[in-house]
Amino acid sequence: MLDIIKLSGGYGPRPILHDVSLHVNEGETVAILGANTAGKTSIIKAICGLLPRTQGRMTLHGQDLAQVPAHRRVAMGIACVPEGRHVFPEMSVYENLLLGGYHRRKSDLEASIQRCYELFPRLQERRAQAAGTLSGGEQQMVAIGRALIADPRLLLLDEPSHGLAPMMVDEVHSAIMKVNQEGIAVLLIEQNVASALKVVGRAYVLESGRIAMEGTADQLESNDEIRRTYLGI
Amino acid sequence: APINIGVVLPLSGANAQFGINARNGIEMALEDFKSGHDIDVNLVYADVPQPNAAASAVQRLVSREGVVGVVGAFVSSVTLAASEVTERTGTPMITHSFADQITGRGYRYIFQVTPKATTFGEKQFQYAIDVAAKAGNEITKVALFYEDTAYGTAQAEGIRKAAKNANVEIVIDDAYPLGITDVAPLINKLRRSDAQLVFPVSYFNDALLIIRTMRQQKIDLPVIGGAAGYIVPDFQKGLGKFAEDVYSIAPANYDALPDVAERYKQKYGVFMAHEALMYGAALQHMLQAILNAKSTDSEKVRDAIAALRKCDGFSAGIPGGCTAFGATGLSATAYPIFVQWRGDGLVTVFPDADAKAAPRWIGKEVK
Amino acid sequence: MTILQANQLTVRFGGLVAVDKVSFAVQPKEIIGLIGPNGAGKTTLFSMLVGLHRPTSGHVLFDGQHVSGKRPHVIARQGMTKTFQNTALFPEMSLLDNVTTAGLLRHPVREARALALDCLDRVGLRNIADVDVDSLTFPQRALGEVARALATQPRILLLDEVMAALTPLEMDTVIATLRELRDRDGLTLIVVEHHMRAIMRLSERLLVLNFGKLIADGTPAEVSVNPDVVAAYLGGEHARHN
Amino acid sequence: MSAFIQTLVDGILIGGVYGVIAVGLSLVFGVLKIVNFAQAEFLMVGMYAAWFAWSYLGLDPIFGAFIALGVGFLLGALCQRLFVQYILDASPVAQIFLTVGLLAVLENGALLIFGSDFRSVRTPYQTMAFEIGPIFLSVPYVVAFVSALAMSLLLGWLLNHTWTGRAIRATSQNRDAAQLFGIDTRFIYTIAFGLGTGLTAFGGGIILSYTAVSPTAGAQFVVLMFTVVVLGGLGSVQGALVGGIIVGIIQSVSTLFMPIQLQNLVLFVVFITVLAFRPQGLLGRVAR
Amino acid sequence: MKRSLLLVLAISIIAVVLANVLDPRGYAARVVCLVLLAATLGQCWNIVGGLANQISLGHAAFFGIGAYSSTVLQVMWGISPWLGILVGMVFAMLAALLLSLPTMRLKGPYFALATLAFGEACRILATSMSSVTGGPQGISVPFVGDSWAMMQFRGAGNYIYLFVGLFIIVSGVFAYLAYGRMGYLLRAVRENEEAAEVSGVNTLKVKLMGALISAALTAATGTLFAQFTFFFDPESVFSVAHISIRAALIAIVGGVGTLAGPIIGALIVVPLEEFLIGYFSNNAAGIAPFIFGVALVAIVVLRPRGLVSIFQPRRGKQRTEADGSANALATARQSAAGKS
Ligand SMILES: Nc1ncnc2c1ncn2[C@@H]1O[C@H](COP(=O)(O)OP(=O)(O)OP(=O)(O)O)[C@@H](O)[C@H]1O
Ligand SMILES: Nc1ncnc2c1ncn2[C@@H]1O[C@H](COP(=O)(O)OP(=O)(O)OP(=O)(O)O)[C@@H](O)[C@H]1O
Ligand SMILES: CC(C)C[C@H](N)C(=O)O
Ligand SMILES: [Mg+2]
Ligand SMILES: [Mg+2]
Repeated sequence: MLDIIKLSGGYGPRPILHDVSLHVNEGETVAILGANTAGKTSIIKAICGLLPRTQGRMTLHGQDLAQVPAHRRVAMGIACVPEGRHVFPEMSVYENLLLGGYHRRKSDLEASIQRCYELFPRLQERRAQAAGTLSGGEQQMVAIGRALIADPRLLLLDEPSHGLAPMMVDEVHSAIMKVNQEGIAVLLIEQNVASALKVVGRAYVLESGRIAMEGTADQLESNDEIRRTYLGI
Repeated sequence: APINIGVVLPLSGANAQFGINARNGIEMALEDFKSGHDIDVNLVYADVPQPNAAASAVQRLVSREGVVGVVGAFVSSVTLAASEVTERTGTPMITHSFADQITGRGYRYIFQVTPKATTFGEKQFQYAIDVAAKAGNEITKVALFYEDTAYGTAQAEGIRKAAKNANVEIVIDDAYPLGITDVAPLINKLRRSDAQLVFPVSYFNDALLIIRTMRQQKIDLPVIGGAAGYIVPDFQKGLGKFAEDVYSIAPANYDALPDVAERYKQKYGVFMAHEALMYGAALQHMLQAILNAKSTDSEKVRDAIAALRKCDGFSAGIPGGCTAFGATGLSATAYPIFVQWRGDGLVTVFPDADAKAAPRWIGKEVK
Repeated sequence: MTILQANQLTVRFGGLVAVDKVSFAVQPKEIIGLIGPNGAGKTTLFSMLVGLHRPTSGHVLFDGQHVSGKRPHVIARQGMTKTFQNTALFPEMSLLDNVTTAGLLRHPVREARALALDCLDRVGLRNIADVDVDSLTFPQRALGEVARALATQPRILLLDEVMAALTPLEMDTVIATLRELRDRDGLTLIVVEHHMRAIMRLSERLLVLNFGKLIADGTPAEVSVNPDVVAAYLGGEHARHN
Repeated sequence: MSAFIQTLVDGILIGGVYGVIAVGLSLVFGVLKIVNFAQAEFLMVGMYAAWFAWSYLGLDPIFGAFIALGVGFLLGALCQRLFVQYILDASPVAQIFLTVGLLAVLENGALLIFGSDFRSVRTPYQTMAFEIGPIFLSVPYVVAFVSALAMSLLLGWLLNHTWTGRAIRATSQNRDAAQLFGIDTRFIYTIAFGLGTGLTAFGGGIILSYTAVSPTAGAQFVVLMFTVVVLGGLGSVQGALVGGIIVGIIQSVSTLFMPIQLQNLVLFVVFITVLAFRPQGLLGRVAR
Repeated sequence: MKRSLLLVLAISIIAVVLANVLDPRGYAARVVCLVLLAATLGQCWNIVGGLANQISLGHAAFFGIGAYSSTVLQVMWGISPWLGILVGMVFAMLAALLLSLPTMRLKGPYFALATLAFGEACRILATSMSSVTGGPQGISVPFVGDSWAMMQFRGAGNYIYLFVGLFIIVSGVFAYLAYGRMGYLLRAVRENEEAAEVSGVNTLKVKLMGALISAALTAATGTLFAQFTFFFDPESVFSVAHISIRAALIAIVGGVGTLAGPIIGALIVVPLEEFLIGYFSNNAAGIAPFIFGVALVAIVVLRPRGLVSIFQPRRGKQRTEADGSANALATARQSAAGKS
């Protein structure tokens, strides 16, 4: 469904990404691995339309994304859990979740919000608390919940387990799998490669803005380079 | 070569209307004067709404535009600031600002075509008492409100002084900030007081609020305004029938100069406000002086201004009929007059010498 | 000779008790891991130790002196500081200036800069010293936080999830650095991490918070098998990490 | 005693006047966090709009106020698109600077277009007052008070219970995230800014029934408006009304034991003191 | 920084030269003074507004205190402004202290409005205390003719020396604060107070220092202004628009927080104002301030960071990135190699 061909881009004159090509098929889960500053987040930003400069071709369901402004993309089925959470600090947890469904505001969101509460009971406890005063992990939960409520076809997760307690990490990952079973494609950025590779089918390895490797989870998991650099074994 | 005359006025900002009226008067006065005399004059304006800009503006007029003299600047504080420069550069300046210090500092080059603020205050009080007396109504208690800039404060001093001499009690004596947004507290006080009449010294907005709030609270004491806000055309436009019979002290009134006033109204659609008349007179006085001096040397012009007693043209419209200056530069002939609203116009009602109609006191004509 | 002593520390936010009667003692040169579920109160506890929060009740002894209620810069001068979980570098300043500012606590400008460069070196950021921090990625900022904290030359350093989002390799370098700091400069460390791999490799002792309460205090070995901790925090398959 | 009650009542009512002119600012300044010194100029614009509606359409300013709202909205939206949009990321000082420029443009633009005359309307009720025993309730004030109440409730409802409202708050709190979830932030900013200026213009229409408009009519309210909004607390729309009423009461009651000349001195002292103890204003929220 | 200091030097030298060549009683000399005055005022504001990012809109308070202190001392006891200027600075510092106590912890707009209110409060006081200040009718500096001792001259010429002196002092202080130790601390406070505290910065002390210094220098500027214009009233020296906001504007036009900023700002704003009054007053009323407003808007929309940003391109972010990121990974690799 998502096709990226020779994408380059960055924030200023100097590109961060160089000829990145990758694709995500319907209902597939794909990971992008890479050291920090490799450019992972930048790819996500590019897909969401928040990367200041991009060249190359991006299509979703064959439709060219270049023309689509950022705020239209969610309606096309792209939802994102951004790096650093980006919750709305002065709004309640509930309102944060609600806004996840902004583009489908006509429909009834309570059901989806309930599902999200079941996933993260802590959020139900804190539904009235200003998101800005939540703990790091709690904010991460809000960010994920918000994205799910957008009811995407393609879910972009930029380090969703960041700042989450191990149990939570497992929960989030199982959540991701659940979501995926419902046919939602997932593009996952994870530093926690070990568990990431358990979640995804395929993965790309990014180094200094270039795709250095690509393969199925098993292929990569058995690759020595990967094992040393990313699994630390 | 044309003679340059500097004109310093607030053409923008809160006092823009006064400045623009004055400018209209000045230009009409110039036309008139040119038609009678062979003189080539060029007016150089400076838009100076507040004192900080005055000095450099005047300095520019003097040293860049080489003006022979300056008229302006309406707002007392600006005039005071401007005259600091004219004094040091030895440039004659004629103003219609009220403040006492203008000619109270012993400066040689500044002239005031109008009486000073305290005089306005004293007369504002005195005339009211006299008219009331004629109407067989003895005044023992009065109220005083004034906006707290130079003009209001100085004029209030005059009222205070006069009241003391006439041992009339001032039961309310309140300064209020210019730009006040709610005068209810003042009017409440007034309602609870036993004042027989009220002296408000205001610009326009505050004047409007004061009258309206008084009417709201069904207070119909005689109102004796202190010029500025009470003698602009908008006053009646804003208040309609509630303006009727409101008194005000005034430096001059257009009814003393019917033909000019008529032409002015033709041209600008409203009656000729006092600042238009006064600044017109100021300009004509300066021009005449230049002619008399047969020179543009500032010293000579200054002396000519001081020596000249001009009783024609616009000057004739000023109570006392002339522009002429005493030793300090303060007008030697001018005195304030008493005007009263009649329909959409102002009529001079006191003193009798200048009166065009009999004053009305609480409804009835005072013979 | 304990260097840091927390007694019955409690913080309330309205109804919520974020930290609940927490007491513990820290010996010099210890490396302590502080773990617990999200929202357990770890960051709040840190904020309290360094003086950003006033404890609702309880108090903190640092070198046997009361510090609770003192302003953070006073405590920093005494030798305790922390990093910010969501990173709080000075955005409009270069990384170097960020760290130098902290160095000024004990040194004139020139020395402070030298010190700053040294600190950046230790966390492997020296080569981007003069970059505006707003163009750094999250992990880079986290490490920048560490460098800035080090520049105050603390004796106790509280690290709030500085290794999150590092690859295992990067993690190992940081861990090595921290150990070296302890061994060479005698630094005492309290480290919050959710990454078991890091925690287990780094810390010699673990404190576990849950709903603001201290539910365990012991060696990693002990704690990682403590049923409460497993139930509240680790979950079943934490074993995979080590 | 009745003297005290009267001043108190006057204070509350004039507070309503301040409320109605500050509601708009509480949106632009309080919610969008744009320090807009030109806001008061939209008050002036609104007054002119209502005045023309009165003198040419014979419309009472209370209804003229709605025309003012429209005019204020359009003009504000335009300013947002043309200028404010470009300084959203700039420092607050830059914003102050821009809006001061706008202030000069609008004020003197009005002078150039409308001239310097003081224009005021004449309505039957502007010199009326309800009398309750010894107490007078100025009708124009009562009108202003009621509309202030209505507007702040309306705006409060809009911000908290409509999607546009949520979008506005979300946008002002985190623009990127707002975009990610389908909010057209540029559009929302335009709407919100226009709404803010529109409401201020509406206030202008309302107060026209008791005061006069001239190009500088806005200027005299600038400081007052900000005082009201900050005192009430940024981010809280109801704050505008509360702040307004408090300011009104302070100004009014202070005259009982202080020269009226010093009413704003008292006000500012109270203002600073309140902030010292509640740095986020009376109803303001704190966020980490 | 070097360039900025050179700019200060250049301006000073040029001014002094002009002081000798220009007609001391002339207009040009006066404009030179106004530019220096504006630059100095903007620089004073820049200390708190730029370095500590405390957007003060109440600097008129200190300006007015300076103007009134020296002038009142002169009027009442004939005390020389050279002494008065010091008294004014002390009073201003006291005022700043008084203001700081309640406003110290205020952020952004709250601080701005609190200071604005303070300035207004001072104006009202000055207006109502007629016995001391002469009240709304204003106060005139007693005219004694050219006299260094009494710091007054007939023409603007000699004032140039005074203004240059103050200009250099203020610029010096700013440079010292901006580029020295204090600079780091002030900026840290500006960016993030909590982080600054934890990094050992005594934020309150730093802010207070900045506030006091800025207030004192502003007062000194006020005294010079009084000597220069001879007449002033509360409206003019405590004016929100013409002192407080103007001080900020000057700094912002040029570039906030930079030494060159207020200087460039003054060089643009003052001549622009003078030009507009000079050439448009004869046209429709209000056209001059209108154009001024348009200019302001244009500048800020085109150059939100001020005009200095034309001369100093934003520091390249990415430049070192590549090597940066690459390196982070490299170090990781090595150590890994080391272990395995
Ligand atoms: N807003 C920005 N402006 C300029 N440069 C930026 C910006 N954000 C990121 N960069 C640079 O782009 C490069 C890639 O950043 P990116 O966030 O995509 O890396 P990443 O793979 O997500 O790293 P991490 O794993 O730490 O999140 C880095 O060198 C970073 O410094
Ligand atoms: N200012 C505040 N107002 C209300 N509640 C707060 C505030 N700050 C923190 N909390 C709550 O206190 C609890 C502890 O927060 P804290 O940040 O200490 O958790 P944590 O242990 O650091 O969690 P994490 O591991 O996710 O960072 C959380 O439930 C949080 O929602
Ligand atoms: C009524 C006006 C002529 C008074 C003038 N504004 C002055 O200050 O003197
Ligand atoms: Mg990233
Ligand atoms: Mg935390």
